[in-house]
Amino acid sequence: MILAWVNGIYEGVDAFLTGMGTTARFLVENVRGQGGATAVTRQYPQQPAEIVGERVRGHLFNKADICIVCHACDKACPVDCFSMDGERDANNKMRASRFDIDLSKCIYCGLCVRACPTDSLSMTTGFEIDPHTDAGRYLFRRNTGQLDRKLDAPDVVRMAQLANQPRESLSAEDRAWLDSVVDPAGEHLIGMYGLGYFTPEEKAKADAERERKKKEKEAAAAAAKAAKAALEKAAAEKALAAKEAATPAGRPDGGNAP
Amino acid sequence: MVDPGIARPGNDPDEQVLVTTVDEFLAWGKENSLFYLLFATACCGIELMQTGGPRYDVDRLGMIPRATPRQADLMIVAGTITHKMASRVRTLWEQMTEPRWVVSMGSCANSGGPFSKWSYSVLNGVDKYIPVDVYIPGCPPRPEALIDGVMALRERVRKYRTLGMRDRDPHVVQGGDCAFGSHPGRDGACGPSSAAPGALAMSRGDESPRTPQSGKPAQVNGGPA
Amino acid sequence: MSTDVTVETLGGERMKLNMGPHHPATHGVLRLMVETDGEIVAKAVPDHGFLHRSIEKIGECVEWPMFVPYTDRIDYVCAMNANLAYCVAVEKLLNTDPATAVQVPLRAECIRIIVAELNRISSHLVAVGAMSMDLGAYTPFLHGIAQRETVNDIFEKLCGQRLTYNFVTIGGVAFDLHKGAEAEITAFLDAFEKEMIRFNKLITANTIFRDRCAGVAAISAADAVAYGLVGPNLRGSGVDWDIRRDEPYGIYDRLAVRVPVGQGFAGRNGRVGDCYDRFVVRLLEINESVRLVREALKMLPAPVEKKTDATGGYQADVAKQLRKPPKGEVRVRTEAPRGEMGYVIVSDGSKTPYRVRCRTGSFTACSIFQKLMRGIFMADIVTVIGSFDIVVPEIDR
Amino acid sequence: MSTALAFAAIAEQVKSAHPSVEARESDNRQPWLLVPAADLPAVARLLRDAPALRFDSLADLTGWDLAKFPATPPSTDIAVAYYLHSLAHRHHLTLKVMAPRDAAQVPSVSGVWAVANYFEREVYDLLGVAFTGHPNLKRIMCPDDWIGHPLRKDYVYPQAYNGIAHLRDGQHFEDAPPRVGDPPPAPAAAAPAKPPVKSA
Amino acid sequence: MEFGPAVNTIATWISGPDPSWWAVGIGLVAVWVIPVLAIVFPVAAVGQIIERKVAAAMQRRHGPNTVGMDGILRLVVRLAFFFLPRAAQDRIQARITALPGVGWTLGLLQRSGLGQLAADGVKMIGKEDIVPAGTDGLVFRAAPYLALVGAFLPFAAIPFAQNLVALEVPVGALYVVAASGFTVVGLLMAGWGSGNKFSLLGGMRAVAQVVSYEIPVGLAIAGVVLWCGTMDLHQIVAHQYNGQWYSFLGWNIFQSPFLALLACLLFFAGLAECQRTPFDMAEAESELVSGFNTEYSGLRWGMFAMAEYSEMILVGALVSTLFLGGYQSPIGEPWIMSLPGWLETIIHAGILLVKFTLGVVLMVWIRWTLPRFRVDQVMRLCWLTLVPLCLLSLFGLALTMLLGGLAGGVHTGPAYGRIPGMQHINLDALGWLVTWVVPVGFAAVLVAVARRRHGQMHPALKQLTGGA
Repeated sequence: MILAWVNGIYEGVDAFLTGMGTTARFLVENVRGQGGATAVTRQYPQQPAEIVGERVRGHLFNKADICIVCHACDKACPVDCFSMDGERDANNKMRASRFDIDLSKCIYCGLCVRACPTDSLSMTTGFEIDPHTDAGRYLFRRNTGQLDRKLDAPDVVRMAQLANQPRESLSAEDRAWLDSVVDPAGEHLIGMYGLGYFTPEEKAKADAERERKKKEKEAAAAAAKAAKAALEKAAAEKALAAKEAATPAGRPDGGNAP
Repeated sequence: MVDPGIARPGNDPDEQVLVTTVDEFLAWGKENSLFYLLFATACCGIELMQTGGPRYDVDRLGMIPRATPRQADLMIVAGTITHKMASRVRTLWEQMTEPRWVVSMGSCANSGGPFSKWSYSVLNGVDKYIPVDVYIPGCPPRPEALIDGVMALRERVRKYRTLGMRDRDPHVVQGGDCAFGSHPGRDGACGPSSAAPGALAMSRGDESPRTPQSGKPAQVNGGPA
Repeated sequence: MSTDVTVETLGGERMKLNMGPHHPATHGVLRLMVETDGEIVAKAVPDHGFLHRSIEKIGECVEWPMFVPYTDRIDYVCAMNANLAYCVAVEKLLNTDPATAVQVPLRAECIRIIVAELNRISSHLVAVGAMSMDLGAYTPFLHGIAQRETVNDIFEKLCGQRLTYNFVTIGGVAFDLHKGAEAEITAFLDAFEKEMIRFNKLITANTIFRDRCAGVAAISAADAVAYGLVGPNLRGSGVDWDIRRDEPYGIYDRLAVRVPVGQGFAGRNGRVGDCYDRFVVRLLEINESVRLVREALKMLPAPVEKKTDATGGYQADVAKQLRKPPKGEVRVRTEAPRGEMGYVIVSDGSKTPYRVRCRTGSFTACSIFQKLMRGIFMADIVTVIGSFDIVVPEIDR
Repeated sequence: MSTALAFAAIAEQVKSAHPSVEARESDNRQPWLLVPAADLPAVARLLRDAPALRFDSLADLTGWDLAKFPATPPSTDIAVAYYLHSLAHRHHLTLKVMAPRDAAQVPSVSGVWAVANYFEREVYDLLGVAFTGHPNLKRIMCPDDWIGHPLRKDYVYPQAYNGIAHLRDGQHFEDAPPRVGDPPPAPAAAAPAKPPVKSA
Repeated sequence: MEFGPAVNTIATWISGPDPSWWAVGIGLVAVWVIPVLAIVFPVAAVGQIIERKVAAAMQRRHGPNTVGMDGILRLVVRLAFFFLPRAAQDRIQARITALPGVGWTLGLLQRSGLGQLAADGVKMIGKEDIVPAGTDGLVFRAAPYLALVGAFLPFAAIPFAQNLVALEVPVGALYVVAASGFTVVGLLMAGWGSGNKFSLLGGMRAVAQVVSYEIPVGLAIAGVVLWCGTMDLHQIVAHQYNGQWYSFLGWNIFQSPFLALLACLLFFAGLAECQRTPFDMAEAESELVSGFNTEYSGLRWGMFAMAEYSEMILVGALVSTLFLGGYQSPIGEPWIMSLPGWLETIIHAGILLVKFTLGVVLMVWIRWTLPRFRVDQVMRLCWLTLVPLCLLSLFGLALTMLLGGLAGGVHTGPAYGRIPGMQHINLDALGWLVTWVVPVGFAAVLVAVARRRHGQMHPALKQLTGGA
């Protein structure tokens, strides 16, 4: 029993000394900057971030000029962070008139990039909100949640200054500039900090404005669609009448059989 | 509650040399010593852990983790908040002492992220329960992004005024439909005051809803309905 | 022997203590409702669901390949293994019908083994590090994290993410190995083995640590099986069972997996199946994983240009099969770091799964908590939770 | 030497003791045993204790709602599946119990395999199958006051929990699963919310 | 009880050759408070930075190195040039920073983490100080003060220099132990008053632990008292001077292996008394969230931190005083004694500062190496290991003195300082050698036998730790 007690003390002292020796070695190596225990710290804000590899999935970026609005990314996305509209350009090619990526929902999985047929969609190599590699900041709207626009560094500074001042104290020029950079409807922004939010009446106004525009657009689209449909219907009836006149039996499957 | 946006005597920096100077000094301390609450729920928690680890070492920036909310200045909401968890997050936030800040880290805390569409149990954005100062995108955000978010938060902390008027209260609830907090102007979720047009002017800079000593919100507008 | 006091001899008045859901030692948002008499725990009832994110419901809503990112989030500490489990399950489902059979290229299989075992290393590093941190030793934890960063770097070069990889896909892997990956991995393994010896000197051999774990919450082999423990927790109780060896998936049958089991490593005070055994089994598994990565690197076939090539490719073409997979159900078990990660997949023949069920190791590990946490010290609760290496999203999903 | 038995042999043994058990096969030829709910405890005990079977571990217990499954004949039952594994003999078996949708009740096997306690609580929570004889049949994932069982195919998503709306405003859910009413588009024109539909 | 010479000097200086009681009181407070404020307080504050820097170095990090003194500099500039506009003040600040040497100094302060310390302190002052509902208000509020008082009281009897000691208590060693026990009242009150079960558990653990570890502390001090024949700390220090240039050989710790062992035991028991890892069960972060100070915020929490670090310093100072020659330099005293009195005081205090700072560093080092004990292990360690070892050492020490006296190895050493004619027990070289070789050899044999009998290690563990 006494021997076990002695052994216990020995083991304790041994483990204590071994542990202290190990940490001491770490300490010495760290201070001297050599060996396996050199400080591995990347002093990020003071030193630039090291992004390793070329496959880094930063945030999504769409080259609008080669996007064909095929909705492949939309279909591949598990969280539905895309919403897009397309229109035909002069060469009758589909081009994105609106391409919104809700980066507050994006999970950076890269499935959309793998699905993209034209390589227009890519992920940046900078990390999510890297101000160093992006040389500026991407602005994200909070509630409508989309990548809004990119600001260059001086603009970022100016905006942060302006947005953190009471709005009433801004000059008209500054206020106009601020409104031009930041959508007043986006209540506040992801990725851009210290930015203000806007008074509810401003938001209500902006909402109403947007709603009005949307309704107008919808109404216009509906009218156009109705007109087009009427036109098409007339044409189809005409064609059908012509067809029926030509082949009395008609095809029951409407010409869709393989 | 006064609107600090309107210039009035005593609110001008040059008029209160001593107060603003001391305030600036106090804000310097707060900015450089943000102890964060060890609060992690999901994936972002691992990244938060690694940010505290040797590679990214937020201790350099004066940030050390504290286990108890009483001693923490900053709550980094790292991970998904479910409906079941949300009231606990609120409790934790209430237990933190002023001045306190909240960083929402990652898509889940920002807006529900991958779970925003199909999930029945995930809270779509932690700002429905607590006011958030900085949102960091990412799923999970890289440690650099987290540090970047903290640096941006520090810009905000720098403007915090202990003694003088605050230019802008950082604790106005910003979220869409927060049932708590003091944001009166949103969708009727925060009491009837939103209907009165006069009340809207207060929303910009109203004081923190907490009395200095109580540690509890002085007024809780609404609550679990 | 943790205590001489049994629950039966405790006094009548007990204190109810609520640990969690926010508590430093519960590894996330687990809640334990503890009844104690002073320092002795009379009863501890776990409460789950604080991170129930309805991932299984999401599995019924999204298409087959779109569920892979969600498996990352089921177990983010070893996302590669989680991806792998789901993909193996879907491949098995496709293979039940010859019309939709899919042949994963050999190179992809090797890459899968490499990433899965590397991720097992980094996951076990978090496990052992977090356990030592729970017991008050912070330095080993940070050294574990530092090693994990290197693995993260490798993965980041491989697939661009540090934590949620979405790398293993149905029918292969998303990318081929990046340039210089083999050398990088070998260099990491060499440095890592040396580093682990120091880690073990610092914490594993420490008497305080050993005595705190020895004999605490020992689980007999029969109990471990009955309570559905899996993985290192089961092997810690001396049950020789490893899915990689006994029901191999992928090309694990070509690698001779050696399975460490608990033997009462703590010596005098230790018993088979105590917390220390679970801890040491994880460390031994790390060594085994290092060996497996090396072997898989040796087996790696040369890359070829065509990515669907049966040997040198990395991604079989499965898009067509996934639009109309066979109707039916399939169950697959894989060995993740936290034990069996089993998928039950029910398909109604459409492009969306009918039911995706993920059986995880941490969930069943929690079922034994109530039995273990009787008559131990308050401080032992932390040891027990740490020794099971629970990851809360895996419990709640 | 392997003592593992094939499915047919296991089925034979079980059927000889319990004739009501049927051997079935799923559409992709995965065999399983259909056990009537009443016989389940006895079958479970037999499977665990018979020396040639010795299914000592319940590897998984789960279930799914067959309401939308294109089976022939169509069924609206809840299938509860037991995946058994024998560490002694290294063989597998799948059991299934069909529980009627409206009164889903299955006897508990938590007395046979201890781990079934948790599994059954989960199935109860998510699929609404009541396990009779379970020592502590409470919700395990969802809060106790949660309405409905989420993994049922007719589950209706909640519009709000604890007074907090489930959706963010500005979110679009054209093809999202059905929810109890939609969030009112604007406070001024708040449409009366539909009464919550409680799933069975 | 008698007051230190400095107290008398000050009292005399205030109210004449026969000082009145209030003058003595002022002198006492001055002599007690000055070293506490000037030496202990700063080191206790810097201890937190030492802690963070040492931990960082062991963990491959840098520790706090970004926060400089710019905030303080700005405050100073703003206040000094208050009449100038802000932009001008900023320009002045930039100028000052650009001055040769200033920038370098500021950088050093930044890298060493002292700026961080300032920032932490400033923040803590501005932090909301709440008394949560459900607390026992008075108890809750009073607890930090009691803890702090308990941490500072013992310093009254610690001799920082020959004449820098407030209380020359004849039973100084006893006083230190008794006064430091005061802290535990604070901890218990904190645990009870918080109205938090984790705090209560923490407070109870603290009490159980501190009260138990008073025993080994007392026994270890008893060994020194036995050896030196006095309980006056000042005389114990004086006793350790051998008059040679290698005066460190006269320190108690080198006199006998038993004294060395007692020094280690005192250090560890002291570690337990100030609730440091591996004995920090009262504050166990991963078990009891933050233990007794879970509910404390702001300055009150800062007071607990201060008390903790002060106690660490106390342990360091006590071990130095009892075993490491106190304020004496290790290379003889004449070069100090020849200096003017004030300089001598400063140098002596500085030497003690270095010694106890090394003790603090050692404690920090231990903290970041070892895991935490469990409650029963702590108690077992105390009652089954430390106390028996203390008793054994005491016995061995007494035996050494007896045999040494019989062999004539004990003789009177040279007088030192202002206490003439002290009776020294001072062994000659041969006696010293025998004193060391015999017990150490016996212990080595015992350990070898014990290892052979019980010291098996599982082969898997051997493989994990590098096959050794």
